[in-house]
Amino acid sequence: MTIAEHETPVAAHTGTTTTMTMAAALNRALADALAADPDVVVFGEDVGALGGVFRITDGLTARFGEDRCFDTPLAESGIIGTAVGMAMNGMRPVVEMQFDAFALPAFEQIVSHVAKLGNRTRGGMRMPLVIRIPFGGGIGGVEHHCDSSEAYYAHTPGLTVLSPSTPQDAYSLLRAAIASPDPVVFLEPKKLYWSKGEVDTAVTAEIGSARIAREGTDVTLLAYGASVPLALEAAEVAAGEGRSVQVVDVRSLSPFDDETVTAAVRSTGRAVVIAEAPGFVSVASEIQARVFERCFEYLEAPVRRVTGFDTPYAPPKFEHWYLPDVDRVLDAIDTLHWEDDA
Amino acid sequence: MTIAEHETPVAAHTGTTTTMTMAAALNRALADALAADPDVVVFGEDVGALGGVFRITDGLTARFGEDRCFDTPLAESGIIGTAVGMAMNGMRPVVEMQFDAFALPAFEQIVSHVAKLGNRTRGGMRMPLVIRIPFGGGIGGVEHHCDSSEAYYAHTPGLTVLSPSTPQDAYSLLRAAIASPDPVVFLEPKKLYWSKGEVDTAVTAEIGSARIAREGTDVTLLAYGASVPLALEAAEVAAGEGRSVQVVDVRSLSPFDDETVTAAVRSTGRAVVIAEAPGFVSVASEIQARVFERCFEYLEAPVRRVTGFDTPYAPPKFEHWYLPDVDRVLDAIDTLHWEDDA
Amino acid sequence: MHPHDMLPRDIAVRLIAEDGTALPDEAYALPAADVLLAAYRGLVEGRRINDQAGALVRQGRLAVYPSSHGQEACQVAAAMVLGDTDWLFPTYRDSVAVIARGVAPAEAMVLLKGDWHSGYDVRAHRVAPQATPLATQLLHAVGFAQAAKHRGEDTVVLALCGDGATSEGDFHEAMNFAAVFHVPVVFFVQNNEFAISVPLSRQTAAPSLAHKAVGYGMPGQRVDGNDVAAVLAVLTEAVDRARAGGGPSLVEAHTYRMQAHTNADDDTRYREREEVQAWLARDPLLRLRAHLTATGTLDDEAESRFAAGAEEIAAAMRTALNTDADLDPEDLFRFVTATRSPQREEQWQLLRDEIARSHPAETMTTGGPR
Amino acid sequence: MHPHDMLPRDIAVRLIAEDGTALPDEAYALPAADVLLAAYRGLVEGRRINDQAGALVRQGRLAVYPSSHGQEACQVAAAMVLGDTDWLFPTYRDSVAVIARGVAPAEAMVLLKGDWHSGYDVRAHRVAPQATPLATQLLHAVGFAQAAKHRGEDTVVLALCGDGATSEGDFHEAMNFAAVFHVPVVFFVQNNEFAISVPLSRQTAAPSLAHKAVGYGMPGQRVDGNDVAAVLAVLTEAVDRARAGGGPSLVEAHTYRMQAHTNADDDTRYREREEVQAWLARDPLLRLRAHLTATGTLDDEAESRFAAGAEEIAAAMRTALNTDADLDPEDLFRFVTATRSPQREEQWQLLRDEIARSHPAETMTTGGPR
Ligand SMILES: Cc1ncc(C[n+]2csc(CCOP(=O)(O)OP(=O)(O)O)c2C)c(N)n1
Ligand SMILES: Cc1ncc(C[n+]2csc(CCOP(=O)(O)OP(=O)(O)O)c2C)c(N)n1
Ligand SMILES: [Mg+2]
Ligand SMILES: [Mg+2]
Repeated sequence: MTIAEHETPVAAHTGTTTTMTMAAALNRALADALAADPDVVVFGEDVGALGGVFRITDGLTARFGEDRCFDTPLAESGIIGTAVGMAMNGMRPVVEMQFDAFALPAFEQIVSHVAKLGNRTRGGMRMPLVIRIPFGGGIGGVEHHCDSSEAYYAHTPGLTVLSPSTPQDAYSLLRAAIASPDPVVFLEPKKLYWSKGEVDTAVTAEIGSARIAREGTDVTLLAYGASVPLALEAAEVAAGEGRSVQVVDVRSLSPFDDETVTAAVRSTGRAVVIAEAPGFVSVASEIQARVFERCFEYLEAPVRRVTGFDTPYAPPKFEHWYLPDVDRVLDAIDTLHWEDDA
Repeated sequence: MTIAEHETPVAAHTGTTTTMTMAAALNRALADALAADPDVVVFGEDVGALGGVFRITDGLTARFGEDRCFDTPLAESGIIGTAVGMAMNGMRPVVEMQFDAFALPAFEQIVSHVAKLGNRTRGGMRMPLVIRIPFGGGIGGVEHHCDSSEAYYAHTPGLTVLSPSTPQDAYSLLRAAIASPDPVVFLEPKKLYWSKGEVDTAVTAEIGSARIAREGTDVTLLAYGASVPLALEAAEVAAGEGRSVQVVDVRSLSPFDDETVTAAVRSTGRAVVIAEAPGFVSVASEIQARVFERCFEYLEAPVRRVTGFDTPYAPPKFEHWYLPDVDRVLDAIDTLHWEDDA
Repeated sequence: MHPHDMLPRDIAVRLIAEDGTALPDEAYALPAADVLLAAYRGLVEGRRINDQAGALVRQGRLAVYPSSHGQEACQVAAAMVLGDTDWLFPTYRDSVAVIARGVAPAEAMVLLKGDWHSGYDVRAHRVAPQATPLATQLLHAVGFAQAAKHRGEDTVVLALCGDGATSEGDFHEAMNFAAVFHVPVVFFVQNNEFAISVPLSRQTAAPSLAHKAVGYGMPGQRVDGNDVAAVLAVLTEAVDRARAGGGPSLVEAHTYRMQAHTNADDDTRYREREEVQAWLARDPLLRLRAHLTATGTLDDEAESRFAAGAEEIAAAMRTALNTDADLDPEDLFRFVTATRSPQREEQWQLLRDEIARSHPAETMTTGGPR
Repeated sequence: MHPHDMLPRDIAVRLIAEDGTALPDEAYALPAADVLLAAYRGLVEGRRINDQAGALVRQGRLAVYPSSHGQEACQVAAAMVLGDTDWLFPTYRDSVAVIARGVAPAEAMVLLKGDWHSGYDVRAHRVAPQATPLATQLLHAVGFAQAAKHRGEDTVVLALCGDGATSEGDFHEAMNFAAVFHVPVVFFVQNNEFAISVPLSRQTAAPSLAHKAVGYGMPGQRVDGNDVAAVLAVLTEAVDRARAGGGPSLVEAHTYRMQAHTNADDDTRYREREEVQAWLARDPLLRLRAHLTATGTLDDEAESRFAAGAEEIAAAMRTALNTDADLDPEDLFRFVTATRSPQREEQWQLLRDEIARSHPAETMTTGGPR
């Protein structure tokens, strides 16, 4: 029985590719990496028998043994710190932080060591480790379960920061992350765990490349993670209103694909950045600033951003007021100095 | 003997105001706050008998007693976490993190509690605490002693983030921070600790306001902390080259003074943001993005930024290659589409 | 105190056997009959609250519920040993303790209902908000006690956490700060054998969690967490010591999480049904009832009075939770800080405009919804 | 192992008295004469390295130096007890141990000179980079040992830290992970009574730091840190246990930081001269010399041979540090990641352009410096 066929993560074969949920794609990527490379180990809180609270590690201990996929004591700095030590000693640890906010106890280890040890040793020791974090909201989680902390990681030199928005990217980018000699913070949009798509496990992904998720000529939406389906939805509605909206899935937050993004925005002359995280000093502001700087002569209107508010993440019942939605995206598009403006 | 006259921090009276170093101004602010309000307590690592590794708490234990200014065990999460508890119970803790990177072990406490407890309790419990952090480089410190982590704090909703660049602001802003009902991350530019200026202790500061540090009509430099004197120096050189350069000391990173900054940039039509921290997803990118968005119609050229590289902070002997300097600022100004451009 | 005296017993303190027989103990006296009767009432109510909350989750009225079913002796004792000026620092699993301390069930459930991050007046009941990030609240408890000591107030702080939480760095730092500053805090670990799916053996290799105390220079003790008499006796000693200026201590209760971690969890994946079944025999309610019945302290009248009281609480919970609270979206902005931020005010205005557009009748705006 | 057996002795292990007399111990044998002689040589060299580094700081050739003057017995023993396949995880204060393990003094000083963050080949000497963020390296040591165990390698990891560092959460998590995963790590705490200015009494209220071990389920032991014979014996036992699959343990050495924290520190602000003076009598060098002289193991010839060797090292240090290294600014970008980042490459190019402009002769560029 392959992992992808296992009980929880839904998967169904259709010809050469397979339709599966993002959760199943991630599970499959972990299993394939474990099978391919004996140095890969998976650990964290509840990733063993339970298979992770989101079941992303489902079945891995059963298939690969306690040695390769195991639970740790409940201490995130301990998890990351020991992963650093393992990476120093030739392993490729893939660790799970249970929720975004629960990676914070490990922040010193991440910033002062994970991100810096390769530089400190002049490349004498590399840090091929992956920190998987189920991130973002939209699932009605209580406080501390819905944060988006990509800004903290993307600001930290030395870290690669990725976030997939499709099962295919989930699979291919996670494989690429595990194969990378550098440390990767891998942000899994919780809201999309159960979204389905085709996955071809032969497809490899290149870290650092954005993806044109929809072609369009009037305005470019720049998004990542759970904001990509939102952007696509908004594009669809806007199409009904007669606007041709391009959608770029940034997916590699750091390094950032300036080439694709700049070309995209130059082609439309208008842009809106969408992200769930609070907007102040965020990845969204970085993208906005970069696009402004690189596309200045091409812009018909200021680049806008639609982000989470600069407040703590909302309680479950307030989530729908907090999160960027189609209306907010369309409102932002409306401000972009259209010729038909009154 | 007043604290400001004490041995280490240099201070000399001249009429109604006093000339003193930034270190002395901070020391004076702490002493005055301790004297004014019995709920204020100062603690951290080495802040007692030693007076802090930068002597900012010099003499406070001797003057106010072990109860009001004291050393703790060596544990930053413990320092911030107990400060949270004290603030819950009516105190106004002012804690010192010894260096920027050594605040990181407390990151969970800062993000998940300091920033959120007031919101969590619907204002039932406020967090009137101040986290003092000697920040930035330029002093030849070894690894982990020269970082600039304002982006982490500024991105976190609920935190006020301040950084003074003059002894007067050091005094007045620290007093304002301690008086604030909300938590403040107070970033003290190490490089400026021994710079001198006049301080009038009667002057109060308003959190959230930027300061025009130099008038000018051709271009606006936006800076904070140790980058302010750099901006002023660059402005001076540029003046020699016939350019009139305005300098804005942002000083309140969050909340941010859009009004002053927007008016300033609109008046010149050109802007460069200067900061020591790595530029990617930084306070500098936020400022750049905001200015772009709010001054779009007024800009003669793209807003530029001059920041630290997106690398770990440099070893001491590499610092001069790493840090923004006058030449880099002037180079950035040169790119701003001047009429006299070839 | 010699280090050996800071070590807990090799076997956890017990005052009542599983069949209800009192077990004499040289150091801890059995609490008085009226105290045990009050405790029993608490157990009955606590069990009912747990079960009612579970039902409300299944009906979709609570977003999530981490049940303390099986741990009610710890929950009730934690509330009972505290005086009016004392403070309780609970976790997400300690709703029963929070309610036992006087918080209205509906207010205690606000967090789990999803209406806000915390729903009770912390000062009115002297109960900190229930903490989710593990072990972080232990430091708050220490700082809180430090402030009380600083002002010379008569406050003992009882800080709760689970076995899993003892692995976090903050547990260590809290124990150490408490000991170094000699503050009136009692750390009460409910060792229920699991941290979600992770068993105690993956959490520690120590002889017991209470053995950690000596490493901080404070006494540690172990108690049978399903014996409310023993928990009351051991915690009371610890609280009394703290109140008398004797400093902090650590109490570990051996208990068991009878249900899944929360409703969202599936415990069949990681533990045998037999293991769970085996703990049924140690149920804290049955044990105390056996004792109180045998000693003639509990009669049918009291039993049905307690049951009726518990039903009333459950009914109040249902009423409160079956009503949708009137939520104001602007609360998102209202409490973030006490001071103003122009950035947030701009966003606040944006939200107000959206709301106005979607409820045009209630507002002065002329533009309709999109 | 019964919990009591995990507790350290009430009095630290000592094998040689301050006057050089051997003290028989029931559990720990005095190391052989040749081992002690080698240790003595290490002490002489270590002391010389400390003093030379201090001088180089005063001459401005080192940016900073945290001296282990007075702690050389711990430094030397830490290096001596390890085999070729073992690893050392040192802190900023452990330069002497790093050098004793085989790293060239000039390479060990790169960090403190300011030429880079670390300057030796970690794999060649099996020494991790010296750690600055306190206690963080203890977790690395544990993970490193976990990997070795996973692959079935014969590696024991010796992880060093100070008394202050034991207060950090990472100390706790490292001890716990080591015990739970039963990995071959020895935690060696050099308790030198101070963390910069903060005395031990503000760091812990525990009977000793070694008393923390039982809380993790591992043995703890205390040793006189100025008695190199005792440190060797106790550490060797711990390393042997780890190598034999007996799991981790904690060793606390009682020693004293004879000098200020670093040259930048002023210890007159926080400790009495008398206190420092009192520790002179317990100097590790003098003690071992007294013993070796009395037992006839050390003669004048060996003494002057060791001194000459130490002078050679010092001379090499001076030569190396008085030479300015040829630093390449592009190193700022070269090692950050192994993979490329267009953002960084753009900045790298900017730096290259700047350098080209400021050294026009060396480059093809036509534009001059600004
Ligand atoms: C810092 C942190 N990490 C992870 C979590 C996720 N989490 C919630 S409860 C839990 C298990 C806690 O176990 P324990 O401390 O034994 O308490 P119990 O749930 O058994 O009462 C985990 C891992 C969290 N809340 N906080
Ligand atoms: C996480 C962290 N916090 C603070 C510091 C600053 N600091 C450097 S050394 C030191 C004292 C360390 O004391 P101890 O662990 O006893 O070691 P010693 O210096 O005595 O060898 C402090 C506070 C640091 N390096 N790392
Ligand atoms: Mg538990
Ligand atoms: Mg020390």
